[in-house]
Amino acid sequence: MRRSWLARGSLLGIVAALVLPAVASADTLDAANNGVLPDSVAINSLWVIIAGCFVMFMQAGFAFLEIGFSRGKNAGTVIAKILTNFSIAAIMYWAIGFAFAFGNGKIIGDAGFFLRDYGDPQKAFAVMGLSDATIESKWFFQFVFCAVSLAIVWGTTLERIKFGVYVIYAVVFAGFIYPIASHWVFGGGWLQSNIGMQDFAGSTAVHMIGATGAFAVLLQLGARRGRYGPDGSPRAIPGHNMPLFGLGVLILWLGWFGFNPGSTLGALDGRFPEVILVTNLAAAAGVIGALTTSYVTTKNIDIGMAGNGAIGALVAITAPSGYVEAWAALPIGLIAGIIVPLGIAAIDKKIDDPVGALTAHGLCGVWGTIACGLFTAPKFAKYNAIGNPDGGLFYGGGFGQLIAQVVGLTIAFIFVFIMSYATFWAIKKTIGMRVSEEYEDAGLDISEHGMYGYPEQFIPKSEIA
Amino acid sequence: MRRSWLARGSLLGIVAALVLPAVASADTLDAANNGVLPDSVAINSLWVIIAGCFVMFMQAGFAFLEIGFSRGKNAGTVIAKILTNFSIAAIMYWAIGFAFAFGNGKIIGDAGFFLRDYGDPQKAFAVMGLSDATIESKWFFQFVFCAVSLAIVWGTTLERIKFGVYVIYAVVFAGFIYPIASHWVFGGGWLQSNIGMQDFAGSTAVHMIGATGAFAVLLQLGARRGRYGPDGSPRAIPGHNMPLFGLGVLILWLGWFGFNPGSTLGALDGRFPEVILVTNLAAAAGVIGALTTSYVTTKNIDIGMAGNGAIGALVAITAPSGYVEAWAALPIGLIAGIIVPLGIAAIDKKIDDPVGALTAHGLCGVWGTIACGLFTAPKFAKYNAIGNPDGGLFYGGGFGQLIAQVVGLTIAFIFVFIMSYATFWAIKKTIGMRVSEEYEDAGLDISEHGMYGYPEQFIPKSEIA
Amino acid sequence: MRRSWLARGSLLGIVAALVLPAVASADTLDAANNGVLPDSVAINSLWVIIAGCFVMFMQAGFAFLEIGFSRGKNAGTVIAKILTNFSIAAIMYWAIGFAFAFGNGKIIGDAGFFLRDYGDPQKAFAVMGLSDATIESKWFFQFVFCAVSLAIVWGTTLERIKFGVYVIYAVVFAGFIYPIASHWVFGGGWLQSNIGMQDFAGSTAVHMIGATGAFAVLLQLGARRGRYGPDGSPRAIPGHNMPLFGLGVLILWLGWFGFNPGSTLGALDGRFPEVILVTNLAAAAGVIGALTTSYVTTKNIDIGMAGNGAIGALVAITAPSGYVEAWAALPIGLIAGIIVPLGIAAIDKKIDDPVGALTAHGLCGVWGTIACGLFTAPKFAKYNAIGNPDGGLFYGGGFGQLIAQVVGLTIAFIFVFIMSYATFWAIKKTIGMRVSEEYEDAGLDISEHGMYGYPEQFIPKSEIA
Amino acid sequence: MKMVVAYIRSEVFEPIRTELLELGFPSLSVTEVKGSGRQRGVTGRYRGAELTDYLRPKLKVECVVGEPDVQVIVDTFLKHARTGAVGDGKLFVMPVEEAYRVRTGESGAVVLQAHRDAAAAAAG
Amino acid sequence: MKMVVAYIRSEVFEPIRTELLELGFPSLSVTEVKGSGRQRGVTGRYRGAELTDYLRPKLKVECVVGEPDVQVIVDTFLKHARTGAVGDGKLFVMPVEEAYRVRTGESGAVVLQAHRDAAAAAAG
Amino acid sequence: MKMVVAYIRSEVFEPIRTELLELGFPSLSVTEVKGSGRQRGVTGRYRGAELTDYLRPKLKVECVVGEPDVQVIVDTFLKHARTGAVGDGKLFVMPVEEAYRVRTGESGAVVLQAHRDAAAAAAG
Ligand SMILES: Nc1ncnc2c1ncn2[C@@H]1O[C@H](COP(=O)(O)OP(=O)(O)O)[C@@H](O)[C@H]1O
Ligand SMILES: Nc1ncnc2c1ncn2[C@@H]1O[C@H](COP(=O)(O)OP(=O)(O)O)[C@@H](O)[C@H]1O
Ligand SMILES: Nc1ncnc2c1ncn2[C@@H]1O[C@H](COP(=O)(O)OP(=O)(O)O)[C@@H](O)[C@H]1O
Repeated sequence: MRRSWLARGSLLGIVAALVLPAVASADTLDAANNGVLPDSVAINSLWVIIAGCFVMFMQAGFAFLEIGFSRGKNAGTVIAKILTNFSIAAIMYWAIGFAFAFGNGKIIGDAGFFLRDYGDPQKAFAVMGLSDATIESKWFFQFVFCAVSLAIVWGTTLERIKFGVYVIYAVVFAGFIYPIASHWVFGGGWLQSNIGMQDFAGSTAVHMIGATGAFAVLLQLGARRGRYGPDGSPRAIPGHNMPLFGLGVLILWLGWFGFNPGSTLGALDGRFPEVILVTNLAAAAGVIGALTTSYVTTKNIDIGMAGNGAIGALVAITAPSGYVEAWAALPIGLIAGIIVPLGIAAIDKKIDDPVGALTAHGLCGVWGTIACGLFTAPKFAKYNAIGNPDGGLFYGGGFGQLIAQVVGLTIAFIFVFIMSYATFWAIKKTIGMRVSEEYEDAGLDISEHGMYGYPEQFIPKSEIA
Repeated sequence: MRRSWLARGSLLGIVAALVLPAVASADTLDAANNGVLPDSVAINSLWVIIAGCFVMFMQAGFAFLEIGFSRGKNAGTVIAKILTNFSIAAIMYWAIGFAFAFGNGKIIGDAGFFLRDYGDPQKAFAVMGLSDATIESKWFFQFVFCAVSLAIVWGTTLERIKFGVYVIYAVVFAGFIYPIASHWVFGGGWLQSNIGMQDFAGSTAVHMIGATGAFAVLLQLGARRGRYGPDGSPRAIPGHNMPLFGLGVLILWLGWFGFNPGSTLGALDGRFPEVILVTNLAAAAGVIGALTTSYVTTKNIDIGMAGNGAIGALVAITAPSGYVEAWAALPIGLIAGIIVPLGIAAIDKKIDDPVGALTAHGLCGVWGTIACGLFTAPKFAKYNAIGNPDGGLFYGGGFGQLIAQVVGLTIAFIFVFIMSYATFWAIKKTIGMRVSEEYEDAGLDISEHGMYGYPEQFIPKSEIA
Repeated sequence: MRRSWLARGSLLGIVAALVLPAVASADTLDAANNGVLPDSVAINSLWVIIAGCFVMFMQAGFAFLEIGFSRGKNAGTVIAKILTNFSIAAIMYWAIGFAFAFGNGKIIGDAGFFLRDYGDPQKAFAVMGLSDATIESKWFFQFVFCAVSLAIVWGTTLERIKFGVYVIYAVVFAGFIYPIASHWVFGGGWLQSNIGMQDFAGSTAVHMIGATGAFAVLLQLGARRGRYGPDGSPRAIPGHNMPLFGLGVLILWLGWFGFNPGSTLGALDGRFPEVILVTNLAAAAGVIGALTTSYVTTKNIDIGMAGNGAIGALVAITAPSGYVEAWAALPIGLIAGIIVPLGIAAIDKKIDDPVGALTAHGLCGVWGTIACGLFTAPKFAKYNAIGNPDGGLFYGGGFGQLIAQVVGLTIAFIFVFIMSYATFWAIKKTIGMRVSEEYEDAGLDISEHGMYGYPEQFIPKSEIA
Repeated sequence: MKMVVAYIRSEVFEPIRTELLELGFPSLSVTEVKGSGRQRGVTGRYRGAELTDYLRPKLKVECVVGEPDVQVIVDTFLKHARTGAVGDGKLFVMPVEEAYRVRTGESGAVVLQAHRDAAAAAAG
Repeated sequence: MKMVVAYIRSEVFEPIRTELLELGFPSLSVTEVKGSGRQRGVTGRYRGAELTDYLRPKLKVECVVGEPDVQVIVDTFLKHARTGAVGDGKLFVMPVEEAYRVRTGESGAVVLQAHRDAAAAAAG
Repeated sequence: MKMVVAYIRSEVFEPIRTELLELGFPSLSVTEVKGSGRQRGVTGRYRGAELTDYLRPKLKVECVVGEPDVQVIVDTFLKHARTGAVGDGKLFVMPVEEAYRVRTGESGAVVLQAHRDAAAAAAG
């Protein structure tokens, strides 16, 4: 009784606080009203918002990548999931996530809850102070990053997880796990400012973190039925739709043109086109590396590997994209491309990762983070004012940056793994994690959503009106 | 004889007039040539054009939403329709629509036919004078709005309407109905300037108007065969492809990031990122509202409802997006999300709206328009200089704005309904509105377009080369 | 022995040269560091990059257009192809293509290999000096053009070509054929600067060139099995998925809003919205022209023709889009729309072009190029400072421009045809060009890629885990 | 034992299934087939070239019953499947020599249908 | 009455259908099936793991005719369906005891095919 | 000659196919069908309205063998197809009067299966 009254009281408090006018926030509107808003705000915000829109569209990319790799009986659920997750993330990240992630503080951010009452945004979110884009544009950009990271988590869980798991973990991930971890890595926290870890757009902060969640859930979820033979050998469960998979990959590739270059948080320094060039070269090398490797090892021009090669390379170039010169994109992307088929084959032997997310986002995220320690050019280290100003190993900067990278990603991995494992453990013990065998065989679309994603493929014509 | 001669004469006249050099239009080219075009023109135009491109892409969103909700035998026709409608709308809106919609005048605009001979665009289209974006960019932005509104009309008509109906109504709608109604609501007409109706990006002007056309046609078209049992009870006709439906929803969501924030018509006041934030929060709340409501009422995690919840909330936030603070997006979106499953269930009982457009664009459009009367913040009312500067009911502005909203949307509804009903009535009496039963059973793809949209699903392998 | 040593040596040399710091490139970073980078650089780069992103997304457009027009057994291979081609093109165009295309020189460009060591980019790539967008943004924009042209080549080759052919030709095309030919037409080469050929965004330089490659390969590849009856009469091989075809068309349409208006290479002159208007009107007229023509000739509302009508008109308006007034877009687009069904029907009689690329990109590219000779307005000819300042025939400029156009496109055609024919001839003689009949019957997905694109359509449930 | 094989329009199947269920014949199998007969084919057009599909979609229903029940099955089909237009389909009766229920391994006419409980289920 | 059941390659069906139509046998039904026999399966690969489909696509054709017509049907199939490679398929002849035309309720051999008008239609 | 017609769950087919192959019966045909029997239908929901699919997916296997081989075929099916739950399916044995191999034109029981080489292939 008492408790519920309290709960209601604090809810009321929150609502009341929200409705009261925000005080002391440096107001874009006032400046605009008084005609003193500099053009630079508009120009930088424009780029941040447009880049953010491209990144938002990556939700469709992940959805179709997953749909393509699912069987037809589990194709519709992906849509419900992506909408639900994106929505929960939006509200959580607005309420608390952004404040934790980008407010000032070594361990956790402290300002911007409900994106209000933060005073001067350039000071309240000092790590993003290099750009004068409006705080709403920065919020939007960082939110879509959070949503990408969350989308990555689910790559390992297709075709057998309960829908409720998405809902609960999304709240925790977008409200706490991602904000805190990303705060450490690129939100001004200790890994960035004390260790000097470099992660331009989130090989670790977004991709490796997402893959770590994906790993934590997979360990407790187990493989799809029939994925391993009685003798434990892996069996093929081919995805039902390579064209839609390809649509996903192409949308993600496009999205990365917002993801990496948008992490400049502005246009006025003219850096973003260089970041696009670097990003694109890496992806290209990744496709070539993955196709060649998989052709050599399996004598097949594997469509899925071509796509995952692009993704893996894009993940890998994400951290270095603002720190390296164009040429370095080729080895970074190529090696990521080589990692993809080898990593997938190795992981497939034991655990069931239907889309290859552990490899493409996990291993390649690690590789990309490490790559900064090798390839960072001094001029960019200096310009970004993060890490060793003498650059990575190959530029004569020694092992310093490399060590910072390894330390940083290890800590981020451990934190996210523990938090995620615990969350999933609690979910498993309470509502449960996995649908029944009967549901799994029938497919999630009909069992959890009441209707097939492709009704005409499953219900005879005579039964449909 | 005489008549055709006359017709030919006036046609010639139009052509001749078009070929003559445009006089007295303030010329961007001249300014550019003389190096006196201010940067602001480029910056504002950039945003308007890019936002317009996002909105244009909503055509794909509507197409795939409709395709997903159709049966496989009627999937291809949607492509032909969307291309035809968009094309007709482009030409009509260029020829006359834009002039009617955005030229000056309380009842109907008067300048800009064929987008020429309008003199100084800042004066000729005074209602858009707040931004110095080039007139072509404004035209493009307003045209894609018109095309969205037209696309909404057809949501109720899937799987049984004659293709010719699209063609005729598109001419009337893009040339007259939409321009006039939208002129009243946000083109400087009497509802806006005299009644003080607020509609930032078109909950009424675009969505409710489209849904009104959809209602008018549905009343005369009737339900799909088999949609209602012999006893009148509704039967399920499941759409054939939830992944493609989801693609449509995600594209629409992205498109709304052009739709609402682009309605600032410029970037330099730094307002557009706030509008994106508001828009996104509402959509998120809409998904959650719709899923929760439909889960409570049907025990299903309904994929279609999740998507329509997003759409409904996006429609609802469209009018208030430039007038409300971020927190208000939550109740506005949430309520729209709740409206969606309830509205669809209620409407389904009697009339056959295959995609739920009457609810998502109609009811939610009404709700969004009304919401301005409740949630408009004084500072934004003042900034936009439309409606009650004391804001909506919840900000202490009293019932004034609420009444203006209700009056405005009622008048818009009546006008569009009468015009549309009459147009469809005339079509029905002349060329007819509905394909034969035989055609309907076979599907529109093979009967109206000569080939199935998915030939391999319908023709045995032995018959295809 | 000797030779391989040499080869290795020069490879090392290239790598070494790349790793050495780039000297004497006017550095955006320095300028940014010193705070002297003008806003105009950011504004122009923004537009070029965003337009380039839209054009990059056209890869998805081409992929889905081709997928839609293929049979289901050949749907997956398109994804592998598009990723491979785009990747090869990226690396080749970065290494040498861009330098050949946009460095200075009448016959071939000479600077910017690996996009470095070019000195002052405004001087090194003088033809693009009109805009101060960063060189990386210009590279990106020109690269995605190259990738579009390459994608067009493969339209004629669906469902029967060996994957290896893509790889080899992509290297030659993106490294040599396209750069040289486009250099002549719009990279400052002799057709542009001496003949005065006008091609704003590449009706010839991108589309006709791509279609010429498509023609050269088709002549040596032959028709799909079963495409012509024993008596030589064409038989229908319907594409398997009109919705995905439509997705492709809509993405391409969107992409063209980057393609043509982005060819201004900047935003500050305010020209790009006019180019969008022109582009959109032409596409609209194209849809109407194609649908009307095909309805008149075949009594069908042909979905494929509607889409190809849009594409054909967009191709046609590409050259004139920066040279003509809005009204001219209507006849240009309309005639392209009429060309589409007639051209496809004529070509179908003899050679097997599954997507209609020879018509949509070839014939319509020719028409668009010629259209400049008819419709170019003097004011735009002057503004662009290319060709006859008195404009096209219909503006009283006489036949001069028309002749320049015909001469230019003929030379471009001959050059590309000979180069391509020879390349394909060499491929055919060495690795071969066409898969075995058995592979063709089984489909390329299973035979070349080891798995169907839609496994569930081909493998019974009992065989899939 | 006989197998009644019916080629019918798919839209008439539901009433047949329901009535058979009520009569105590819940067990049957259906296949989507294409049929040729008096009914005309459908001619499509793709990029100008004609493509005629001479085969129309039909539903094939197989129902194995004991000899004495054949007539009631046939009558039920005839009752519901007739629209009077060409394309209504045909019924054939074919001999079946032995039958086994997989679940139990039982054989003979007893396995064919499940009269009592099924009828009860339909009623209840 | 007999049902000729043929499992053939789908690409040989059209000439068979045409010739049967000309011979006065327009009525038949086809089903897309998968068959196993001498023909080898197809081995795919997905992410390294092999996946073999041992079944090849075939077309099953069912044609019920009167006893005297069986041979001409069989001969027509044999004539067109033979490529000489493994996988050409098989024909089986099965007894049919009764036949009904749904449209009219008629029964007996008279309902099986529609010799005259169909042949006429094919000719015309 | 007899045709063994089996309606079974699709997931039990692979072991049956393998064992039949080893036993020298490589030749059979399968069709995806939907069946009704004791097994309950599945009720979906679309926008509130219910939609019940009373038919469950089954695999129909047809295998024509000589009379003496019928029992071994039946036993193989019964052995692998039984899960003990409703929906396991049924087997029917139907008479076949004649058989032809298309590739060679041969007829008679000799064409039905390919005992030796197939069994050898399976072994090797
Ligand atoms: N002799 C037959 N053998 C096999 N199937 C047949 C035969 N006769 C009819 N059918 C099936 O029945 C369907 C309807 O037959 P049709 O001749 O069109 O109808 P009607 O009996 O009204 O003339 C055909 O499409 C075919 O599937
Ligand atoms: N005994 C049989 N029972 C059922 N179907 C059979 C039988 N024999 C052959 N078939 C069908 O015929 C097809 C072709 O048979 P196959 O043995 O490959 O050809 P061939 O006769 O040239 O050896 C098989 O795929 C199968 O569908
Ligand atoms: N008499 C029959 N005629 C045709 N098919 C049948 C018959 N009985 C069963 N079947 C097929 O076998 C399947 C399984 O039968 P069912 O009655 O569910 O199993 P059980 O034998 O365990 O009761 C059905 O779905 C149907 O396809």
